[in-house]
Amino acid sequence: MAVKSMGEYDFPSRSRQELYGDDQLVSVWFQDTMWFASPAMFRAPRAMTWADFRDQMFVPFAEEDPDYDPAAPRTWMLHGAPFEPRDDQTLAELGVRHKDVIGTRVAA
Amino acid sequence: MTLAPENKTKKAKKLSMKARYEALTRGLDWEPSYVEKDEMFPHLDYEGIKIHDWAAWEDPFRLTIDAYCKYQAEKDKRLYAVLDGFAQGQGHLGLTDASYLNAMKIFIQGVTPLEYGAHRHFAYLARHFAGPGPRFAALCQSIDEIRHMQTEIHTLSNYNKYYSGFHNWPEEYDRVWYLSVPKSFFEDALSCGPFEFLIAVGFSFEYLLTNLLFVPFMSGSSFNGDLPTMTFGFSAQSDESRHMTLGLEAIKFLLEQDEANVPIVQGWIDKWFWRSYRVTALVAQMLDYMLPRKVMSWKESFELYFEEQMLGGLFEDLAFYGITPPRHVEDAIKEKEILSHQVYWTLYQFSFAAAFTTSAPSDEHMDWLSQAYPDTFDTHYRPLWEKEKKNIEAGGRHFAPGLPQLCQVCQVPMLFTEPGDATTFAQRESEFEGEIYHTCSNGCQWIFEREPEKYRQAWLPVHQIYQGNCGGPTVPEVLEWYGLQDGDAGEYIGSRDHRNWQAWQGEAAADTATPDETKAGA
Amino acid sequence: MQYELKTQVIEPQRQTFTHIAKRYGDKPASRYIEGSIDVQPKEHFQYRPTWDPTREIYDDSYSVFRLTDAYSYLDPRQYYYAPYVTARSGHHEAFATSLEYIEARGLLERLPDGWRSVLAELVLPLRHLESAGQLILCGMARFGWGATVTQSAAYSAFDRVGNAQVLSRVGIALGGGTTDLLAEAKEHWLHDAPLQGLRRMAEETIVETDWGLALLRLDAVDRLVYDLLYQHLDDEAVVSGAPAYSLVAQHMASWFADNRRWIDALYTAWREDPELGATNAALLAEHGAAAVDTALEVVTPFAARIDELLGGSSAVDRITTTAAEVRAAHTGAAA
Amino acid sequence: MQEQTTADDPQTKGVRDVGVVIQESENNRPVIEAIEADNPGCSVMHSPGLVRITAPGRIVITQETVEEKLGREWETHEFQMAIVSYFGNIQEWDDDEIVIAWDH
Repeated sequence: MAVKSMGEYDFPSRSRQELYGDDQLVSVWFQDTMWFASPAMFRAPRAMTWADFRDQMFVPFAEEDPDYDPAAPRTWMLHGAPFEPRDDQTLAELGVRHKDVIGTRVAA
Repeated sequence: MTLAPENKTKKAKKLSMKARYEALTRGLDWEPSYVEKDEMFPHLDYEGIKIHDWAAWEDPFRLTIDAYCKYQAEKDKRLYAVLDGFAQGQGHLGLTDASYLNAMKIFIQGVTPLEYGAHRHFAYLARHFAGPGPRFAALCQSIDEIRHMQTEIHTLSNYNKYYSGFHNWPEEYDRVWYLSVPKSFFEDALSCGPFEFLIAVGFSFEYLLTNLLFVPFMSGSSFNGDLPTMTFGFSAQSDESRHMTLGLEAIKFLLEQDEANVPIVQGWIDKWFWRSYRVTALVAQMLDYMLPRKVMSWKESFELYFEEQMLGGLFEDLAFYGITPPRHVEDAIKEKEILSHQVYWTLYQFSFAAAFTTSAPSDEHMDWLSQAYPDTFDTHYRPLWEKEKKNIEAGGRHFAPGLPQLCQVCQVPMLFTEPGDATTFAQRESEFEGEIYHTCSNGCQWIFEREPEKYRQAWLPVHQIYQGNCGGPTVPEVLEWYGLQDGDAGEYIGSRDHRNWQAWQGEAAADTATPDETKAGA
Repeated sequence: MQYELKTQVIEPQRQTFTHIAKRYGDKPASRYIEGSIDVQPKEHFQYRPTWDPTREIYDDSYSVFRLTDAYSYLDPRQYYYAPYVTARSGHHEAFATSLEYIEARGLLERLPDGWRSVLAELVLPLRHLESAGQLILCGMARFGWGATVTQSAAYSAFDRVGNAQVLSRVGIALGGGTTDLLAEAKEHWLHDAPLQGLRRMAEETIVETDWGLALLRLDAVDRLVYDLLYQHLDDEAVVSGAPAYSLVAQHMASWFADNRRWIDALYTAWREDPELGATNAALLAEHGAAAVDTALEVVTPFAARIDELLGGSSAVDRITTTAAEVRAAHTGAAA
Repeated sequence: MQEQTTADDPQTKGVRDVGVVIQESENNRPVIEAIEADNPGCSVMHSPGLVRITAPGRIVITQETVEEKLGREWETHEFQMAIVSYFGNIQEWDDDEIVIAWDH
């Protein structure tokens, strides 16, 4: 249903992608630990490579967990399905959209 | 209409309370003839509610202006006497612990501004309703809400002089991330038409949930040596009883006026139950984690004040009109075992950017939590705190080094888990006109999808920080923009309040020779 | 009391809230100031109102009258809730005492006929005018900008209900403990020629969406009507053997004097605004004068009816003089 | 929380409770006593600063009993000084009594 209103009610999203220029918002969801109380959100260039995203954004955040093991292999999820990002792929190439959530856990 | 028998001669000469009230309050309006009635009350149709007879509104309190002023003046006289006495006697030193005040910091930052909003919008109802009965009830509530705002400010003003975190509350309400939770809730209501606002605040917030919000909390103040808060709280609650009555009368009035109103009202109950319930998350953690001396757990108060009184009592009554318990209420019931733990764990790790401090619960406190939450605390939350204890011993202190993903509707970080599964974070995604939006729960997703044009406007603090709209791109710049001062945020142990408290207690103990034994945290 | 014995003094970390200290310095602030200044949210409004999507939920464009800083306006009475209800509690108690005295002495029954008619035909119907005032001020309490303004408006709105109840109680007493005269008063309000101008202005002011303009019009009517009924006729009542009227009038007059204080302070704040003062002064001159002219037009038949009932022409003369004074105050011209 | 003792009257089975919460103070004690006296089936629960009185179906507060306990005149409006909260519906608030009950 639409908003019932006295007059036209149509205002843009205040989080729309164009407000972030060449960047977009991306969240990381730690699926196998409750140490982080919620997924973490970052602002990242769409053209950022996976390696840079991982090393510059994900790792410094994840390291705050004393049990974080940088050597442990991880699985990644996007849009409800596992995906295997290559280091040289950009976020855009990986299909990561504005505000997408990337899930991760240590591989079993 | 039946006439009440006159049982006392001393009152025989006067009009009865009901007759007097009606004579003084009703009959004041008239059918306009120089302007159209629709022009005079232009906001009453667009929500789809149909009112056939405004005179059917019953106001059980029957308070006239003279009686109102007399009792309210008396209440305030008593309250301000307590505040003055407490301030003069340095009563703050008799609190259980300075950390108790973190609860009150959240209160002035997050609740006091809601009282102001309620003042403004009950004035809106008092302007726009077409019946003098509900207009008068709304106007009373409008000025009652000024009272609540001011008595809260005046109560906490004394603490502000000695403790951190109280000093910049209005600006914080407009800017700080966790305060967008109550702010977005209330502004959602303020942006509604008059009838939805009445159901949102008058009924869902004031009647369904107010007890849950205030009563255990005020008992907590009493238990923690905070006499002024207890006094203002109970004093405000006596007004709340009138407001609850307004809320209940409102819903019955709408349901009785026209059958077509029933599904509209049901939709509002469904929406506003969940919207209000999400705000109570802040209260849940206060009860279980912020009170040094505990009164009752969130779970207990939820069972008592919500499940027993509302689901077991009120909704049985409303079933008569075809109203069912709120949608998603089952999810809320499932959350009662885990809500406070998840919320406090979140505030704990983000309190570096807050106007309150947090600390890990002591062993004693954890034992209390185990007892209060036998099915969940030891399984899910004690291990986190034990890990954090080691982390602290190793020189760490868990602060999340970044920003949380927020729910598009309630604006709480996406900390909630799937109903019945305490270890899987809930993620709901909706798409509207090419953009995706995330919500924390079935309830918030349902609310979003009903009115996506509304919720996409949301000013989400994390998104705004990343747009550079909050003072700058770095955390210190944001904190400066929040107006935070040294001592406002972070860890309680070693904070300015903690150090002062220890020094003051030491001096007081030295002065009085016998330490006050009543204040050892239970 | 244990801390009274000790010698140490705990130094406050600060004397007041940051937003108060920014304006007035870090020194103890009054309860009026702490409870009023800056308490209205002012930025990052989340959603547009469905009842007016062209504005924000709080918006300073609901009146042509604006202040650069909303809090340059302060209520000179410094009413926050507690002193407000305390003052009104005393006010209503004093009125109740007067009414008891009036009833005990049978003073209403002993009113000369002309005076009884003035009360029943002309004064009692004004409970509806008070009700209009309630609506107008509630609109201001909602759509005004800044908590000092909205707070004053809300109390004043509440006062109008109180005034209506005072008049109603007089009506009940005059009707021998029944509500018959209140019902008749409503018929007068709806149909009597001397009241139709007032009713028209009341209705037109209720639908005025600019709260500043609405306040000016309400105030213009009030200044003519209150002065006429509760100052001028009070004097007349004293010399004409109508003490019951005088006893009631004093309470309405004292309320009116109290109420005028916040309104005058608001006009002053508008005029003295460092940036918008000249604009506001011009708006006050234009709209204030127009409001007074209309008020004089609508109150004249009302006053003429008083003159008819009591004899003479002093009521019409009085409002004409008052209107000229009020007009001059708005336009800045010499009266 | 303390255990509640509820009258095990078969007639009250299936009747939903209503309740009222009152601030525990010297001033309010006679009011609480009056409620207990007028509502024989009620249960009383104490928590810090508060008294919660519940009863199956209906609670009545009568002016006459309160005046008796208080030893002075008492207007039902004064109950607003005592009440903190309630659940149920205020069905009647008149000169001589206040009734809290569910409507349906």
